[in-house]
Amino acid sequence: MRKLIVAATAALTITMLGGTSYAQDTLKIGYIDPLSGGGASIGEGGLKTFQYLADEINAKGGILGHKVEIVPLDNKVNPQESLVQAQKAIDAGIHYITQGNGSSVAAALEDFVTKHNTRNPGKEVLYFNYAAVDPALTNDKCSFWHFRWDAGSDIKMEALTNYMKGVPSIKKVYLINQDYSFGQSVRADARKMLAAKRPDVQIVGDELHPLLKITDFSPYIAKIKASGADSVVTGNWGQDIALLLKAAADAGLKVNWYTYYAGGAGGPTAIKQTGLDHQVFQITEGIPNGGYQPAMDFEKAFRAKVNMSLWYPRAVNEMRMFKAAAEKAKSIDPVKVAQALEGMKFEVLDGGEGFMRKDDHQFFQPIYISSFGTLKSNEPFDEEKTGWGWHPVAKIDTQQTIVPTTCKMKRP
Amino acid sequence: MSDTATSARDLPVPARGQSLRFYGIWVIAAIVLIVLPLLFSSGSSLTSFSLIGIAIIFALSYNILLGQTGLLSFGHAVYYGLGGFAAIHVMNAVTAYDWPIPLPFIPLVGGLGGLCFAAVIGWVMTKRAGTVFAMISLGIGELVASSSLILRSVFGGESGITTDRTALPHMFGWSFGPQIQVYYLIAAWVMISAIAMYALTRTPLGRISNAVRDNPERVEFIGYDPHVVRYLASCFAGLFAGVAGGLTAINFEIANSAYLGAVQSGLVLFATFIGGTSYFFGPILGAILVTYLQLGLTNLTTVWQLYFGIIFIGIVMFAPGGIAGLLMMHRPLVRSGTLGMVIPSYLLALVPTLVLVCGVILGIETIAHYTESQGQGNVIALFGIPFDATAASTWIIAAVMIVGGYAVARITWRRIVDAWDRATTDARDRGHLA
Amino acid sequence: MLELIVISTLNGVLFGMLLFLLSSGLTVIFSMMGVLNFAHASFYMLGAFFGYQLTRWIGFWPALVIAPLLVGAIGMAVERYGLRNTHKHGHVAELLLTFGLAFAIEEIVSMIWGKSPMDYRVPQALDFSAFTIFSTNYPAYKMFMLAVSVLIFIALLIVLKRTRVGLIVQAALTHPSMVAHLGHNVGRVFMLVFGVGCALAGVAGVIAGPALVTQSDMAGLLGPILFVVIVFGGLGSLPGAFIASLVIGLVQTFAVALNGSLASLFGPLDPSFNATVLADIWNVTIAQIAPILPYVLLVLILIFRPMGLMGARET
Amino acid sequence: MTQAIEIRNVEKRFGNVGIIHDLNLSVAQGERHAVIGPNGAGKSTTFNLISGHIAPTSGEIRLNGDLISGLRPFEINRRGLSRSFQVTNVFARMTVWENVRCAVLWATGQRYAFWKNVDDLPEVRQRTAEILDDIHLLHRRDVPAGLLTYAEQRELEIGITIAGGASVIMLDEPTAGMSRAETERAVALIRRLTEGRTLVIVEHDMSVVFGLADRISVLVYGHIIASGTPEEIRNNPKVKEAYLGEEGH
Repeated sequence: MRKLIVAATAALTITMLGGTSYAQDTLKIGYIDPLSGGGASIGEGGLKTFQYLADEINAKGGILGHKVEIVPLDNKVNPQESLVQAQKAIDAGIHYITQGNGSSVAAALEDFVTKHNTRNPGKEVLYFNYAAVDPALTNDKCSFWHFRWDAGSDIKMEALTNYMKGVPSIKKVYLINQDYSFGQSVRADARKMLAAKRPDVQIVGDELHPLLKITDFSPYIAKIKASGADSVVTGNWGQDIALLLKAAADAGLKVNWYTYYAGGAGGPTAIKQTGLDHQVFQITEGIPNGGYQPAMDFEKAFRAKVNMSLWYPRAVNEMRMFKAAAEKAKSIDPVKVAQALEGMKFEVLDGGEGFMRKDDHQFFQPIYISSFGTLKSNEPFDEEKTGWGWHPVAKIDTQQTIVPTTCKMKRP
Repeated sequence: MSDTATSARDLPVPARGQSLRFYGIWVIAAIVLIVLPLLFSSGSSLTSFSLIGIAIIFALSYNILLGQTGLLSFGHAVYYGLGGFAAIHVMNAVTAYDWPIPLPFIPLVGGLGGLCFAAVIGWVMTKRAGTVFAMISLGIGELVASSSLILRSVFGGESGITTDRTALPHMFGWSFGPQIQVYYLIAAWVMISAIAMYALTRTPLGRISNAVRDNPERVEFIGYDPHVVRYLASCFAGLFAGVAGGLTAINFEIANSAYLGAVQSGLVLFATFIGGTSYFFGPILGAILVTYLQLGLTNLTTVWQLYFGIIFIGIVMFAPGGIAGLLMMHRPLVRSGTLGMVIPSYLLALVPTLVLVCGVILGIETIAHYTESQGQGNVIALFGIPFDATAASTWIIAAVMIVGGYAVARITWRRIVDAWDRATTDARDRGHLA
Repeated sequence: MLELIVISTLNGVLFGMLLFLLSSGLTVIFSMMGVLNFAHASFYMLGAFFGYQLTRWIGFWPALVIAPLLVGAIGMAVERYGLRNTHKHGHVAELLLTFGLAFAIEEIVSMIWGKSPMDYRVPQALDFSAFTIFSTNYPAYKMFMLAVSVLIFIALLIVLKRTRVGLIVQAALTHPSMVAHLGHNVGRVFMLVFGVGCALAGVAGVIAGPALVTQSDMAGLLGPILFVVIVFGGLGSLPGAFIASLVIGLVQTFAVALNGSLASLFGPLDPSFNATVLADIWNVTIAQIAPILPYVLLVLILIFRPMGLMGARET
Repeated sequence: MTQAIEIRNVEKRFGNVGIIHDLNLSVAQGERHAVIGPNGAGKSTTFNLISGHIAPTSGEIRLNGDLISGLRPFEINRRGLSRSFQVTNVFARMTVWENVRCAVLWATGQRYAFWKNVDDLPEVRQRTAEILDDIHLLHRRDVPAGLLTYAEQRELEIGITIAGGASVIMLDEPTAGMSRAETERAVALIRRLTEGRTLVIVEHDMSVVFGLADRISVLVYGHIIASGTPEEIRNNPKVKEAYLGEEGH
């Protein structure tokens, strides 16, 4: 009985997991992100973005004549599941994987890819990271096989503090972050960099709260209020930012919010609800209403086709740069592409030059500070049909965003 | 392996054929485990088999609680996760200090990790049984999972702790780099653990656990403290869950807080219950099925969680014995040779039931696609046939299949009940049923 | 300091009452039927989504009435077609049924409404600040939530202890056959009780939806803490649930308000202990562990008083 | 010689309601002692107090001279007292054989052993077989207890109670709900199985009580109003008045 069942299962497993065959001339990129469960809306958004970009490349003849295909793989934001999916991708002959949601997933994948490439020379796999911002990925844990197009959280803080340097009205800053590695690095970087650049600024509070567990932020708001802060810096995302802002609006707290992810899915809706007009700021590598014409044209075309705003300008940079690197290397061999990417300079979507630092495979690019609220006449793009949108406040040049790295890269 | 089956072995002189058959099952299982990767050698199959193997140990360990002792736990992954972390830390320590511990012994470390935690926290947890225990286990599970993010030095924050399994001392010249070697390691531990857990059911403690499951109050009046019994059972469950966790750590070379979480606890409950808690092999079936569904279903549909929920509710309501229970229901019929009386009604019911199931699937997928994709990509390819989620015809087809299928299926189900009654009456007449 | 104490107390009571609003339905069902409804938080979520949808169609106040009725009706259907058939297999089987139901409901909700948060707003009539204390505004809506919770608590106590309906229901639990002989339909009594319990969760959903985030994962976020509340209070005890809700609400808010850690109490740890467990424990602030405190309370009460604060029923 | 059971000044209150007050009872070694009384007199509560199911509010209970009041049921059982239940209380999903075997395990010193094969314990097997033979259920050994007939379940109940070899056996209405013939069979069984042991029995059937008991205690409203031989009880005016009610007048 058991033998029968095991055999039947095995047979089914084969047909389901290994049965797909791919044409030899396509260049497949495994997209490993949540496509079911709580994170699905984010993952679907990313998938549509990458598929749009693949179509864009294919319309221009693909990469070195290879048609680009995005293979969606659902990881449910679970590191173990991600490794299973990565294995699946490798079995299907995929040599490039891209992922963004969850630093825990990123760390697991980076480690997995590195081990896989060491144990299977000749079958190397490259990992393109478009959104996981844990600095460790390009520092202690850095790997030759990992490239990151999003700015690490330390880079964003470098940019933010360089902006704050020129805003004398900021006097008392309150830090509130989620209690996990990302939130902690935001907090630590903020303390360190503010102390260096604006020693006169007082840090009146430094809060870590558990990740995605708080249903009522009013106690925290009471503390912020009691501290007399004029600005709050937070790396919160998801419901933690939405609930935080909601509680602040309820209690009538008037401060400026400097955030990493207020623009994430659902964020704009929440801000509009609270009525905090141009009090919430975000640090990103590009914004829809930036005023740079090619980027605005892209945004318009993208919205028309995909019916969502471009969350990931970095994904555009990633895919276009991948094509450029392959063409530079005249090969789609992962090792050669990786070597071509190292140190490569590239004109980013929102204008200005970025480069892929050879030391740690971190991409550096101009960073924007923008605020969310009512739009001016020359700002056509709103978010989530709220009628409000992002308004550019400041642009931090690439050179102003560079942070040192501790990476000791092992090259093959 | 059922209660009734084992008691047949209690006869003063156990029948020789019986014990031969008994050992035969284990030998066949071992052969299957050895031969499997030779038949299916792709990387994905090996990954799947490895995961299934781990899931089997995990589900069997869970059944020590649920099936053997009657304890419904919503926090079993705590032992599994802590076992995984224990294994990872020891692996790193072995590498760092050159201890002479080869990799194959690491799962034992995981087991000890699970056992230690069960020994400490289990005493408090098992004070109460029933639904209270269920809630407590849920609370403890949350507590440990949340604490794991605070105690960063042990749990490595949310990115977890990684290791390199090939850096440990090699054994039989195996580096355990290739997945096939890891598979055989897992297979060996599956055999060891399964045999150990089966043996446990046949010890005085195992039998008293059954008594505690059936009637904890009465157990107190035959000299046993049900609290101690529950405690010991949870220690063993923790031990084997830890072994499973240790194997996971070896398989993925990473341990993180997701190991300890509610999702993991929920999955093992699913697997065990769907497989069937009353028979030893039930959780094995469940682990195979659920792991397979988890790997396969998630690529086919985005609403796999809904299917899981529906399957689970169906099992709770209509087959509380799980798949194993359904299969074993037929044993008296097979023995008495009356199975043939029910088969035709099964075949008859198969067609309308399948129509009903397909209708439900079509309906769910249509709604899912309709709401998720709003405007584009509406075509669902179901069983190779394309359906348009926005077309009225699709909705009508689904509705017709569900209503029509149900109407016809009901009639055929009644036939099954009738046929079943006749077959069991016959079987009873022939002396194969109590 | 006084400011922080007053505000924390207020916030704690507000949060505690929300917890009670949620746990009251769960407790009613458990005390009447012995069924632990794992899907309770899912019914709460249904309440929030129905409330959101109906608010868009017909306004908040009608939604406040209709949404809980709908949730109650779904609850009654679950009892009639699900739990009643499972009853013979015992309470654990019933618990498992509701466990599966929680999965299914979450997925159905996200299938229909998607996974992003809904734009569910406080009704205009209550969208002002009730009073200002130490320059912190208290929205009228929160006062409304508080009032509803207290009203429900009092109403439930009266119905259960002082009315004929309550007597019949309690008798139906202990002596089903006797009550049946007296001409009451026990099945219908159970169905109604389950429906009322779910409707209470529905009320909580409609009311909490605008205050918190209405999203398809909201059930999973509140579920575990609800069970802590009712185990802590003593399973099946309504006053117990009330006190437990308040205790847990206050403990959590006060913990957030405090900045203390072992490091601030005893001075920083010797640097040689960096990157050890001791350092983690030493430096963690009370505010950081606030959300796990309920679970710590759970463990403590199990050690010292296994039946919970006000619990009587041994299971 | 110490009494098998010695109850002194035991009181049990539930909240403000006193169920048992000033309870005094002693049962000698080897004696067959019946406790009778009208419904609600506290007979089952008395059993629950002695067997440790509930703890007395005050007073003391001794078993073979050792203080046992306040101990848990399993501790009392290990000291040599075993009881049956009024409503059938067996292990429903386990077979008859396993039911009895579980009851034998502690007495044969197996404790919580997880290193022994339970089928491989000759002493356990021997005793289980003997008990099953005694209660005439050997032919039903492989049937799950939940599927037995009512009378068979009552017999199994007695089997489980005596299996541990306790010196004091307490049976709570062992013949309740049985037919005449079944009752006679059960009484014979009880008589035979409790040979040489102390028996305390609660029973409504007066023919059973007067046929079986050496001594009888009458419990009314949580208080023992009389104790004595069947003859003494039969002629006790207090008993006639309180228990036999109208018949006494």
